[in-house]
Amino acid sequence: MEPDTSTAVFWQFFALGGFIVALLLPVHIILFHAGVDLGLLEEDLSTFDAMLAWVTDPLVKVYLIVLVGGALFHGAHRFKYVLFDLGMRRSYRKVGAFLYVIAGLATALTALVALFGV
Amino acid sequence: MADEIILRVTRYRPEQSPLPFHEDFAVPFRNDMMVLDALAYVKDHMDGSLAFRWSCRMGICGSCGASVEGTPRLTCSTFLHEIRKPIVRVGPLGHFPVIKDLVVDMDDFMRKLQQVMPWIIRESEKPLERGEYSQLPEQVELYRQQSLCINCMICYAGCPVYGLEPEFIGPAALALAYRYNVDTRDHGSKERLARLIGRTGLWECTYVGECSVVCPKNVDPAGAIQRLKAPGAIQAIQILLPPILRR
Amino acid sequence: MERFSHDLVIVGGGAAGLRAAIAAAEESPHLDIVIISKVYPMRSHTVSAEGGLAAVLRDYDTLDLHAFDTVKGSDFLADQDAVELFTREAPKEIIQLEHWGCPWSRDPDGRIAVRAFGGMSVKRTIFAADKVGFHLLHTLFQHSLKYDNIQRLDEWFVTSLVREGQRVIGATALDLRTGTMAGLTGKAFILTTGGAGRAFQFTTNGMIKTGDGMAMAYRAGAPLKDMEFVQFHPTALPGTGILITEASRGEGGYLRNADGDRFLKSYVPGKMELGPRDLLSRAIMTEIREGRGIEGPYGPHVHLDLTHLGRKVLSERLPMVTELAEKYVGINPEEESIPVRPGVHYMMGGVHTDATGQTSLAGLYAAGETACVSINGANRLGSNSLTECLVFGARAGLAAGRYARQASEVELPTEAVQAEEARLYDDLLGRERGGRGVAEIREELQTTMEDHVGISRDAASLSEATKVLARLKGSFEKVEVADKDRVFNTELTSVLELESMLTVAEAIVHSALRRTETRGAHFRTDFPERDDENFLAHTVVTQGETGPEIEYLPVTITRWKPEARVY
Amino acid sequence: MPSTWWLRNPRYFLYMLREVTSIFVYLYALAFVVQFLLLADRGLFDAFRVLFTSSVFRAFTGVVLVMAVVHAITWWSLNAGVFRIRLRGRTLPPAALFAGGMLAWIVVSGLVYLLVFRGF
Repeated sequence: MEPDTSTAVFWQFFALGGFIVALLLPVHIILFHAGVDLGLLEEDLSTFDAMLAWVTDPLVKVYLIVLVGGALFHGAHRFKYVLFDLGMRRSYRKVGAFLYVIAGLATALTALVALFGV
Repeated sequence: MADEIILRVTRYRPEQSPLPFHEDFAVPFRNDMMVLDALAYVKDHMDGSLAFRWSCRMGICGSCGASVEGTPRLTCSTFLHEIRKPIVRVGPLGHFPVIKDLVVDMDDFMRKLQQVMPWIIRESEKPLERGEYSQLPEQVELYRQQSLCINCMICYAGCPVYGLEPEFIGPAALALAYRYNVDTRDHGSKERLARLIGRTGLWECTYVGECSVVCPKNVDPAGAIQRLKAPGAIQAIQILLPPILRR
Repeated sequence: MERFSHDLVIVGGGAAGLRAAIAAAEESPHLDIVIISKVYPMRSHTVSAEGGLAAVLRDYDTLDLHAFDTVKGSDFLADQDAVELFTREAPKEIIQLEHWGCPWSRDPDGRIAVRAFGGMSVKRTIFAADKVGFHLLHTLFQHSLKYDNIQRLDEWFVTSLVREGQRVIGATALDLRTGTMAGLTGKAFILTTGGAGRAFQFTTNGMIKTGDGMAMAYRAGAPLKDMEFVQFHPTALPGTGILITEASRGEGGYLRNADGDRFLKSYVPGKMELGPRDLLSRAIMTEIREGRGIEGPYGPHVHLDLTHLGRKVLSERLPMVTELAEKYVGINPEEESIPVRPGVHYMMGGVHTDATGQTSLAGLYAAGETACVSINGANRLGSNSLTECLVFGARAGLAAGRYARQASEVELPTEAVQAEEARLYDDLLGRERGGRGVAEIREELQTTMEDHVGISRDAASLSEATKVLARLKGSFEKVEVADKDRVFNTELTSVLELESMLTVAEAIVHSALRRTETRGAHFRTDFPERDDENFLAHTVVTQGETGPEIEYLPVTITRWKPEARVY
Repeated sequence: MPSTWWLRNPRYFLYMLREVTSIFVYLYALAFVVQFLLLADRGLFDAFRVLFTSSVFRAFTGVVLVMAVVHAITWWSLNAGVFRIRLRGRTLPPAALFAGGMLAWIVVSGLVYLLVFRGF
C-alpha cells in the first residue's frame, strides 16, 4: 500500500492540535469572549486597547500561534472526516484540502503579524 | 415473562425472492435460552431452510455473530431475556453482503486478515533445538488482549467507517497487526506498518470506538489502532526526509 | 460442474489440518496444497479446547515417564512404539508453535509455564491461560496465511472420497455458497475432520463435530479402529454440555458430591481430582446413581469447587472457566461451586493409520481426532490430544506431501462427480420423500447413543442400540428436506452430517458389542473386568456388504507390560 | 449506508457530537484570527467590533465554549484508553490517565489566566 504521507502529516497536526485545544481553548474563550457574559470576568478583554496591550507580551505571542495553529489544523482535519461521516465519500478529501489551506494561511498570517507586525 | 417469544428474522433467500423479508417465528421461551437456541429451535422444529452459522455455542469459535435488535452480538452468548422484549429482531451482521438469511460473505474480511501479515516475521530464526524465545509475563501482557480476537466480525458490523468505506482495513485486522507489532519475538513491525499507512488504513479510523464496545472478547481494537497511528505517522513521513535521515 | 486439481488435499482446517499443511508447505514450496473445510479454519473445534497440551520440557520430567503415563492411561491399549515417538516429537512441536507466535503462558523467568493435568505424574501441560485450543488454532491459521502454496476452500463440504483401485484419487465436494458440486483431484489426501461427539446427546463438542471424515474414510473402504472407546469428560455444564476444563482441577479444584465430600477418595485415592478421565467420569456417575448427586433443572450433577483457588488463579489461569460459569450458569466461581456432569468429549478411535498417518488406502492419510494411530488406546489422557494434532498432523503432512510428489498424475472420472451430484440434488432434494425431518432422526440417534452406548454399557443396551440404528438408517433413506435451495442449504448439510453420524454410530455400537470386557472408557457392566487374554487388541471395523465387519489387531507392546491400573 | 447512521444508537450520536465540535473550533479560531489581524487598525477593529459584540456572535461563542468543554473532556477520556504509561512496573489504569488530563487542563487554564492578567 502506498503510504498516505500527507494524511500522516495532517494527522500529526490534528493530534497535537487536539491536545492544544483541550488544554487552551475553553479558558481562552472565557477570557476573550464568554467570560463577561457568564459573569466570570469584569474586564472585557476583547476591546482594541485591552487586546493590543496583551499581545505585546512575547510569551503571549507564542501562545497565540500555538492556539490558532492547533485549533485550525485540529478542526480542519476532524471537519474533513465529519464530511466523510456524513456520506461525502468522493469529495471529502478535496474539501479537506481547502480547509487545510485556510488553516495554513490563517496560522501563517497570525504568526507573521504576531512576530513582526505588532 | 411470557412462555413464548416472537423471533422476527430478517431473511434473504436469493433463489426465492430478490429482496430480503421478515418472518416471525413463535418460539417457546425458557429463561436460560440464548438467541442461538431460539434460532436452532426454529431450524429444527419450524423451518429447516433458515440458514445461519454456528458451532461451539460457547463464545469462542466466532461463527454466530448476528444483528440482535440492531446491535451486532454473538447469538450464542446473548440471552433472550436480556432483550426484554416480546418480539426480538434478528438479522445478518451489518456492512457485509448477505449470502442467505443470517449468513454473510466473509471474503473481504479474510483478505484483510491476510493483508496485515498476521504471523511472526524474524530477521533470523533460532533453531528449535535451542528452545523457546524467552518472554516475561509482562511482555506477554503487551499483546495478550489483542490476541483474543475470535474473528467474529462483530466489530466490522459496528464500525461505521467500514460501512461507509468498504476498502478500510477495519478493526479486527488492524488489532491483529498491533498484536504482532508489539510482540517481543517479532521483527516485522515496519513491514507490517507499511501495509497500514495507506489511504485505506489507519487514517480512515476516526476512533468512533464502537468496535471496542461491541467486541464480545474485550479486544479493544479501537485502542490498538490509535496506538499504531503515531509510529505509522512517523514511518509515513520518513518518505519526505532525505534518504540519509531515513531509518 | 467445477473441477479442481491439487497435489495435496487436506480435508479439515483445525489444528491437525493446518499443521499438516504447514509441514508440507515448509518442506516443499512447490507443492500445491489446498485445505478444504466445511467451516472457516478458525471455526474448527480445536478452538474450544481449553486446558493445555502435554510435552516434556522440564528437567524433572522424562520422555519415558510421559510415555508410561500415556500407556497406563490408555489401559495398555496404546501402541507403545507410537507413544514413544509421540513423546519424543512433542517438545519440538511446542517450541515450534512458540516460534510461530503462540502466546503460551510464562513463568516469571520468561520460560514456558507448565501445569498439572489428570493422569500425568508431573506438571507437563503447556498452556495459554485456559484458551489453549483457541490460541493454538489462531496461531496455526495465521501462520498458514504466510504460505503462497497453501490455498483454501472455505465452507466446502467434502461428501465422498473417490478411489481408483486401492488408491484414493479424488473427492466430491459441495460449495456451500453456491450449492455447486465439484470434483477435486488430488495426489494425496489427509483427513483431519475431528471426532463425532455430536452423535451423542450430551457432549462438549461443537455442532460441527459430526464425524464426516471418519464416515468418509469408512465408506471408501478404509477401516476404523477402536471406535468403542468414547471419552466422557468429567466436567461439562449440565444442559449445554459446555466444557469446564480439566485445568480447573489441575490448578487445584475439587469435585464434591451432595454431601460436600471429595468423593474421589473412594475411587482414585492416589490421584484424587487428577485421576484419568474414564475413572473420574465413572465415579461421578456412581455417586449420582447412589443418590449423592445434586438435583438440578437438567438432572443430577456434582459440584466443581474452585472457591479456594482465589481471584488471582481464576483470572490469570482460568479466565475462560470464570467467563463460562458467569455467562452460562450465572455463577461466580470465586464464591460458588460450578455444577458439572460427564459429557461425551473425544473419540479415542478413528481411521486406522500407521505412525505416518497413512491409512489402509494409498494416498489417504488421517491425523488428529479423526485418526487412530494409536496413542490413546482405551482412554486418552487430558492434554495429549492437542499435542497429537501437532505431532501427527506434521507427520501426516510430510508423509502425504512426499507421497504426492512422487505419485503419478491422476484424473478424477466425471461420472463419480455426476453420481454424487445426482444423489444430493435429484435424490435428496429433488424427490418427494415425505419421511421424518433431519432434526427428529438426529435427536433419536443422540438419545439412543446417550442411553445405550454411554458411560456404562451391556449386551442388552448395545443390542437395542443396533436395532434402533438399523431403523434410523431406514428412516434416513426417506428423510424429508424442506429446503430445496442450492445456495447455503444448511438443511442439506445437516442431512449429510446426520449420515456421517449414523455411519460412525454404527461402527461404535458394533465394536462395543463385540468387546466383552471393561477397558478404559469402555465399561461393560456385564463384563466388568479387563480381559488381556482375549482383548489386548485393537478393534478394526470395516464396512461389509451386510454391515460392519470386525477383526482384531495386536497391540504393540515394547517396554511396559500390562499391569493392573490403579491410581 | 445512509448519512443518518449516527442517529442509530446513542454512542454513534455522542461520537458525532464530539466530532462536530471540530467545526465550531475551526470557525471560532478563524474568527479569532480575523479579530487579531484587525488590531492593525483601530478604526477597522472598532468597525468590526459591532459584529463581535452582536448577540449572534455572543451566542456562537457560548456554543463554542460548550463544544470546547465537550472536546476537552472527550479528548482526555479517549486518550486515556490509548496511552500506556508504566509507573513502577505497573500500567496506569485509564481512569488515572483521565484524571491526570483533567488536572493538566485545570493547571494550564490557570496558567493562561495568569498570563493574561499578570504577565510573566
